Amino acid sequence: MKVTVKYFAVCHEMLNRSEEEMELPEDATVRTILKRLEEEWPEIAEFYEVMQMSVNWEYATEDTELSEGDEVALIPPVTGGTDV
Amino acid sequence: MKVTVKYFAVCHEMLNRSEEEMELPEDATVRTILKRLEEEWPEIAEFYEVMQMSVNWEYATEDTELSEGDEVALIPPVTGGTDV
Amino acid sequence: MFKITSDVITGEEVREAVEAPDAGAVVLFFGTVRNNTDGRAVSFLEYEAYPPMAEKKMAEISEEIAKKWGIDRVAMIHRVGKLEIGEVSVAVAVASPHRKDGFEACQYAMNRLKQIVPIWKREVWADGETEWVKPDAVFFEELPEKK
Amino acid sequence: MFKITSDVITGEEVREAVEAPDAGAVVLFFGTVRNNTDGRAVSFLEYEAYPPMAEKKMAEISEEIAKKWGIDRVAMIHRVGKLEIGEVSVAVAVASPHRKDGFEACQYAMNRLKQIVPIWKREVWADGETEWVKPDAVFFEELPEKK
Repeated sequence: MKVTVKYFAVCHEMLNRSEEEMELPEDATVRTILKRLEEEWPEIAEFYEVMQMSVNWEYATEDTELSEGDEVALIPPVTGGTDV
Repeated sequence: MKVTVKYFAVCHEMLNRSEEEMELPEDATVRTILKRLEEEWPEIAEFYEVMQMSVNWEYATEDTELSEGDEVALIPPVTGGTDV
Repeated sequence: MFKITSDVITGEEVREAVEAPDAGAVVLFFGTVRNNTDGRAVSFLEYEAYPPMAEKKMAEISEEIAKKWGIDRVAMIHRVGKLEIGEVSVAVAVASPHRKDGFEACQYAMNRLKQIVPIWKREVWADGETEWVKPDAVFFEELPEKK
Repeated sequence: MFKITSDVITGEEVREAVEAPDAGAVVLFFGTVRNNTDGRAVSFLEYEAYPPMAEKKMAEISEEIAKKWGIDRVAMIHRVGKLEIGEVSVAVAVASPHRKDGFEACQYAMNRLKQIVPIWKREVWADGETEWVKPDAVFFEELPEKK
């Protein structure tokens, strides 16, 4: 199946792209995507613990199962746009 | 001595005037004004306990001494203009 | 800025009065005329103030806020005269480096405004009756008869 | 109204979105770009958002407020792109029958916005360096090298 993966802020910068399509096995979970990104870039794993993931605009876990056409995003720590 | 006395809101309505000049003895206090108003209108005394007085834009007591040219006001309970 | 006015309050004025490049949080409060009080339909309101004392007391509230929170960017404006439903009667703005202080200080300003700033409100009900609003319903239920 | 925008935020839009004849208290919060962060001079800021998810999360915060305070008049708008010092990055408006609830709900909205709404801020310092702002200074101190 195909899913869209989006990268924001520091993830966008680290990976040098803002989104991509990924072809995944039928039993894929969010973890499948994270593992694939680690192959390209091992150090990204350090950031997984402070990052959140979303599937179709809802926060998800590594175990969340994926379906054809899902929109997955890596969500670095958010700031809500203000520090006041 | 002469002082100006101002009446607001319900006091203005009760006394049917918004301000007046009063000629007072030299040892006059705020109480002197209150007593004089009672002569005109005895029932006003019931409201003294919920009303405040000011002298020259500062809250005062019945014992506050007055001087020539002072501006005295009877301040009914304030609402700050909002009840939300 | 501490002001009693008979002009329409837009909110821009208080906001601009507190803006500062080092104060990232701006909290504003607007009090508007409601269409009812305790369920009884209001037609319009009339506000009366003792302007010089009201502005002096607003400035004192600002000094209290400076002492409590170290915030010196506070503005208050209150309208007098006839106000229609939905119009703004009072606007308070506070700018601060941190929003928690700003929220606390703005709320404090409104609480104190209701306590010490000489402003009165007269409700004109939809049925044509009028009544001075009192903080405690026991008082001024009836006016004493004039002798 | 829950919106991510690249347009200038005036504040009128959120205020008008919450106005109602039975809600006499309107509390607004504006976050503006400060000229410094912890004393270091800021040149300008860049905000990035994940718009559909951000707007969905804003709507969820509004539902939380409806449950907690019974208030259903909440509006939030956040700007993205390049913002200069003093410009408004975020505006929140809450209208309620009573001001205490309004202050609490508006503060709650901002706290939750910072926790769950996917928006990121990049500071461009006066010396030309840039940095993604992090809620916890320990993380992202240095980016890992790309393989």
